[in-house]
Amino acid sequence: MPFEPVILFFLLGLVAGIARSDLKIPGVLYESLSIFLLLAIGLKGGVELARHSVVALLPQAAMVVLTAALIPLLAFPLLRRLGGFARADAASIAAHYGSVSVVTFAVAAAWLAGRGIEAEGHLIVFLVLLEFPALVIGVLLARGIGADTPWGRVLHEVFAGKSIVLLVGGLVIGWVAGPEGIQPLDRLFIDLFKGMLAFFLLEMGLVAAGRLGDLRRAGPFLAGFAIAMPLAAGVLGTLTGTLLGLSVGGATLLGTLYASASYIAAPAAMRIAVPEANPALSIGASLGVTFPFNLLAGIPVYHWLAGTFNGWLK
Amino acid sequence: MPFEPVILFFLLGLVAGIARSDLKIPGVLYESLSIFLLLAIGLKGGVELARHSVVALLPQAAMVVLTAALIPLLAFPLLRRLGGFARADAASIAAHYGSVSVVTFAVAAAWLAGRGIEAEGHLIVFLVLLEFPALVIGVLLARGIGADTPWGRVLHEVFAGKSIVLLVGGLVIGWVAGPEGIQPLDRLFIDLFKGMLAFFLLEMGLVAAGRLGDLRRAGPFLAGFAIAMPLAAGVLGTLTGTLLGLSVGGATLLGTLYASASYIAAPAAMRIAVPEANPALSIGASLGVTFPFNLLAGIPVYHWLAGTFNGWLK
Amino acid sequence: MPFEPVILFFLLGLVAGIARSDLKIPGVLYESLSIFLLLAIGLKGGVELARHSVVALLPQAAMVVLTAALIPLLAFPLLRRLGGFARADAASIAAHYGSVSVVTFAVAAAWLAGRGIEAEGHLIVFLVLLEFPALVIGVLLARGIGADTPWGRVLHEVFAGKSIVLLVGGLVIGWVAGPEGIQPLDRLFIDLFKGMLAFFLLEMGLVAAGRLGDLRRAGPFLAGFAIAMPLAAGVLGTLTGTLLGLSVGGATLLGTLYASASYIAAPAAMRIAVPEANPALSIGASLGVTFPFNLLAGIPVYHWLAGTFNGWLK
Amino acid sequence: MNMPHAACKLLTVICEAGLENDLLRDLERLGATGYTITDARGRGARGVRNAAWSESANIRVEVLCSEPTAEAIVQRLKQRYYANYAMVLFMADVAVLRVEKF
Amino acid sequence: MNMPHAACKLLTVICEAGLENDLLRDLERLGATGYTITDARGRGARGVRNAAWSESANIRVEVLCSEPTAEAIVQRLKQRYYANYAMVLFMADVAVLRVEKF
Amino acid sequence: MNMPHAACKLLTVICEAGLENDLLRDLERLGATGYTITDARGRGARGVRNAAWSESANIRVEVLCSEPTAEAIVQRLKQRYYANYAMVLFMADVAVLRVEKF
Ligand SMILES: Nc1ncnc2c1ncn2[C@@H]1O[C@H](COP(=O)(O)O)[C@@H](O)[C@H]1O
Ligand SMILES: Nc1ncnc2c1ncn2[C@@H]1O[C@H](COP(=O)(O)O)[C@@H](O)[C@H]1O
Ligand SMILES: Nc1ncnc2c1ncn2[C@@H]1O[C@H](COP(=O)(O)O)[C@@H](O)[C@H]1O
Ligand code: NA
Ligand code: NA
Ligand code: NA
Repeated sequence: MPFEPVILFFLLGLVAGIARSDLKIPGVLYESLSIFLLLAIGLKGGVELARHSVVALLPQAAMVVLTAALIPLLAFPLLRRLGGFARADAASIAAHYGSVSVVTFAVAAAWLAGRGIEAEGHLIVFLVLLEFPALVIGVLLARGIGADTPWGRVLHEVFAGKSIVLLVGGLVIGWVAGPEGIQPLDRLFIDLFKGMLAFFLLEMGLVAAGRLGDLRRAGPFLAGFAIAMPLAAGVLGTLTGTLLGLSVGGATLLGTLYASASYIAAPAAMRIAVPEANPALSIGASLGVTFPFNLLAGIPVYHWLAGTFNGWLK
Repeated sequence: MPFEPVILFFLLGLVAGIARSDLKIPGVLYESLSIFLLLAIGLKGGVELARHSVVALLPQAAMVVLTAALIPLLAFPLLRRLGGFARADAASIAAHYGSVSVVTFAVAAAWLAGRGIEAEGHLIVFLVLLEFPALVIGVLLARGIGADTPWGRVLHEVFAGKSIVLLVGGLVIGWVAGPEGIQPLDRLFIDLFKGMLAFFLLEMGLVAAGRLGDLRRAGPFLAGFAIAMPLAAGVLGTLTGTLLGLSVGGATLLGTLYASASYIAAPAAMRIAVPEANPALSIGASLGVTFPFNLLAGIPVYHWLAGTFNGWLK
Repeated sequence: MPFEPVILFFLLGLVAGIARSDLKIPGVLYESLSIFLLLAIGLKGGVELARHSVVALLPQAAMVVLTAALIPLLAFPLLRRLGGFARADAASIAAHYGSVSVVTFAVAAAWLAGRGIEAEGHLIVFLVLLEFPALVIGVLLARGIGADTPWGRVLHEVFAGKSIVLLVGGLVIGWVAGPEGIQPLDRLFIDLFKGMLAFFLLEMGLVAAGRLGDLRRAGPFLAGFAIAMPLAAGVLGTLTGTLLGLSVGGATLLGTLYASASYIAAPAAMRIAVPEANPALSIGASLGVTFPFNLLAGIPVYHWLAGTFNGWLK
Repeated sequence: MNMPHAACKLLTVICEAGLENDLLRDLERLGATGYTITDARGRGARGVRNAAWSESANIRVEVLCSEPTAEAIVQRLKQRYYANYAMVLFMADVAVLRVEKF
Repeated sequence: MNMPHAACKLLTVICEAGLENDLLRDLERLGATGYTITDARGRGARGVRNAAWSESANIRVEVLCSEPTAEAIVQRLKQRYYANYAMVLFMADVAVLRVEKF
Repeated sequence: MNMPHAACKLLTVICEAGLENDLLRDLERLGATGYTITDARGRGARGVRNAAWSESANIRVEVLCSEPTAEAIVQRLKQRYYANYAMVLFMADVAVLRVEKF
């Protein structure tokens, strides 16, 4: 198959939502699954980290975070000048695209695994590191460094937000407990991961179906942006990964991270920090277009890019 | 043991409910488990379907659907004439008994598996096909083909109802992805199936305990019907299955399908399409009597019937 | 590692709660997990019981219940005289400490398993037996045997309470179905047990964080009691276990049971039976101090005690 | 009150959860500018509805609207649902900010 | 209003979830013909009840009834629960269809 | 009513769930002695909020308080949240036991 089978669950949700089926995933199940996925990814990353020297990762990590910071800085003027969006809206959308989507990453990892393509385990560490800088950049773009930004609350929202707490918490637990300590938990966190992801994607499909209206209202520029931006970010990510010496699989994952747009951490943080931004725009674009685009078309493209760049540099 | 161990969970729920225990399965867990079970059964059926020629199944499927249509057509006059029920009530109850119970089917499959009895995998396709024709027949019995029936909404309710969406959705995903595509999801959808079923039966016991009062109020005719009807339908089903050349296990499952009464798809659809029917009657009978009867006594009977018919025809 | 890795999840929840993270475990997930854990432990105990002669266990069980009854009888005067607590409060706290914590038991069992230390399987039967006598003693201490106690409702609350229903229900199902009958459910109830426990502990950490304020208000005596009491009870439990001929692992588990304080069955029963007792005191002590103390420090201590006593008696 | 509070009707409908889609369509058609839903359970003339499963769940729908709109909704619900469905409705007077919204 | 709306009391009780069974028995005994429950959380004199687990959950019970019934319920709850349980109650005037139902 | 019922305001706020922490801090600061929250979903000027995921969930907050406190809360919420957040609020008169509590 050209794409990962779990994506079919997303499509089922999308179809059910468009057909106005009475199928509803209870909000609580959605919450529970997202806690599971964040924690499981964190744990996996922590176990990987236990196998590496953290210090050796530092330079690579710094490069990854720095080049990723280009994404919101590129998106903002684009949205502002070409798209004609208000400052707050442009900043908020830029923050969503600068941050990352954990589920898109998980689907890309499954896609690679399904093809037997190896990837560096410590990419999960980059996933965690890429969650939040773009959120801070987004707030700066919206407000400047002025005194009226409630930075205390904004930073608390970002760092005590559930995605960071669960990812970092899982990372630390995995790192402290190590592979043998975590092993009895593998039946839940590893074996069931893909099934839970399928369930979650079903719900994402239902949610995305509800967002298509927002998007239609926002007009074609945003829809175009929501496809062009991940492609551009995917080029940046796969190139950065290749230059940093990652394998083709690793560069694919980094490209996917750069290309993905957040819809868990970013909406919550932007709502508090930049309340005048319209969430229908940022969520409509990231969830209604970029998320399905990455699932259905983006991931193979980033893999092809990673392969191509890798060929050039060898 | 004479019966499937999972049935003990149903009995535990029943006892807890009757003893007015404060044990409550959260409604959301019930919803989540039913989504899981429907999707898992659909997936399993789809994987089976991928192994068959769909065209070759068509004549058998047509026969199964046609003979099953006799069940509501038999139940309706019985309830109307002998039971003295109002037209709407008789039609609604007939629709419940014409449709099928996914959980009863799952318990029967577990019962057979526990005894090492093989059954054709494509029975799940019949399960899906048998869900809805009886619902349409029930509406026709209640209303005739008159212009005042909101057929659009009724058909939407049936086909966009969560049980059809999840069963058919699972079927299509399983069929498209095939055994290897689904395999990474087996840890969730196959390995945990029986445990989830046990949990669900615990809740069903609690719900059924709450329905015994309705049933007492409805009087002895309905209680008698709720035992006689599945037995008659079980004879029809096992006979049909045997004549169509199914194995003893397959005919047992088909008998169980015919004998089982719906309590997910039918109540929702009848409530919209035949609102003047009293749901306490149909749900009291199907959930309070027929469901436990099939679990505890019906399944072995249908197996015995299937064996006997098979002996005659060989 | 000196402690069980699952405890790290408790610490994560505690830190997240103290940091006022927006991480919330939905109440329904908490309920679902606690149903799962209670049922799984009951099933495991039932399967163990199926391997034993129940009659042979009776004398040992009687001794275990009798000596455990000393705990509330010791705690009550201590709290009343030294602590200056009102009669109802002293009785309610005593009942909490006389009863047992299922999750503490599960963590101790995991701790032993992680070290390869064997323990008698029928300890789970003692767990069930120790749940309720202390609750009855607590009510007696609060009220005497006076006519005004609504004993009917109190006993119904205790015996139809969800923890007893699920533990005893699981025990009976496991015993009736036996190891082979339960085996297909093992994928859920055994394999996922530890992962579910980790999840539950995460939530317990969040809940415990919310209880620290109560405790601060209650003053240092109660905090001291909440550490001294489990230690004393742990000595009693490990000694009883050793004298009854249990292995070191078994005596450790019995010590943990005696030392643990209830926070599921006891709060619900005391609220109905002794409503004038302040639940913030009993829950603050049992959940805010004793529970984490047992997890982090108690279990190794009880193991050391069990080893020492065993050495003396050999 | 010295603020520009305006009087407005608060109509509360409690009914079986399965009616949600139909009911919301009715509300929209009759001019309600919004609604709020909470999940509920209860007991009434049609027995206990304890929300143990979706067939026995209730919803509680609140609509802030003008009196004529409230009357129109009540008439419609009465005629369409009252005979066959578990449903209760009541109306109260409340003060709102920005009455033009409702 | 030109419809046969009748005045009726709406009594709302917010209390700890563990009281549900006892409270419902009281309501029935005192003549309430029905009730509606939603799950809630909150804060009051007895501290925060955030519904993180069942011991800290609240319920919100609404009863439509006549004034005498409402008074009887208030008296009963006050005497039986007010001293020892987290509980708040308030009463409002509402208009209902078919007042004979309540 | 011949009981010591006292008049009191019931302020109800329906808003997006993400505001919960901020809102509760405001309530406390402005002198509310308590509040009750239920999870909700709905539709209004800012579109459908169907609670399918946490970003689209609403909460429904009730506060029993004196009229001046209610006014202060309304002013604060209006000024701080009304421009940028999905929020609706309404106020009703209710009778409570023990008015000194609120
Ligand atoms: N007297 C009442 N007070 C409050 N809620 C009621 C009352 N009667 C009925 N209800 C609610 O309305 C639903 C439908 O009522 P009914 O149609 O009378 O069965 C019930 O399930 C309750 O949730
Ligand atoms: N002023 C108030 N406004 C709204 N709800 C309240 C208020 N005070 C208390 N409550 C609710 O009533 C419950 C019990 O209150 P209390 O007995 O004061 O602790 C609280 O948990 C809240 O849900
Ligand atoms: N007319 C109305 N009646 C009842 N609830 C409303 C109404 N308008 C808005 N709401 C609720 O208030 C929330 C926010 O409203 P809004 O700010 O208008 O989008 C909505 O999601 C609804 O839950
Ligand atoms: Na990105
Ligand atoms: Na049938
Ligand atoms: Na104890």
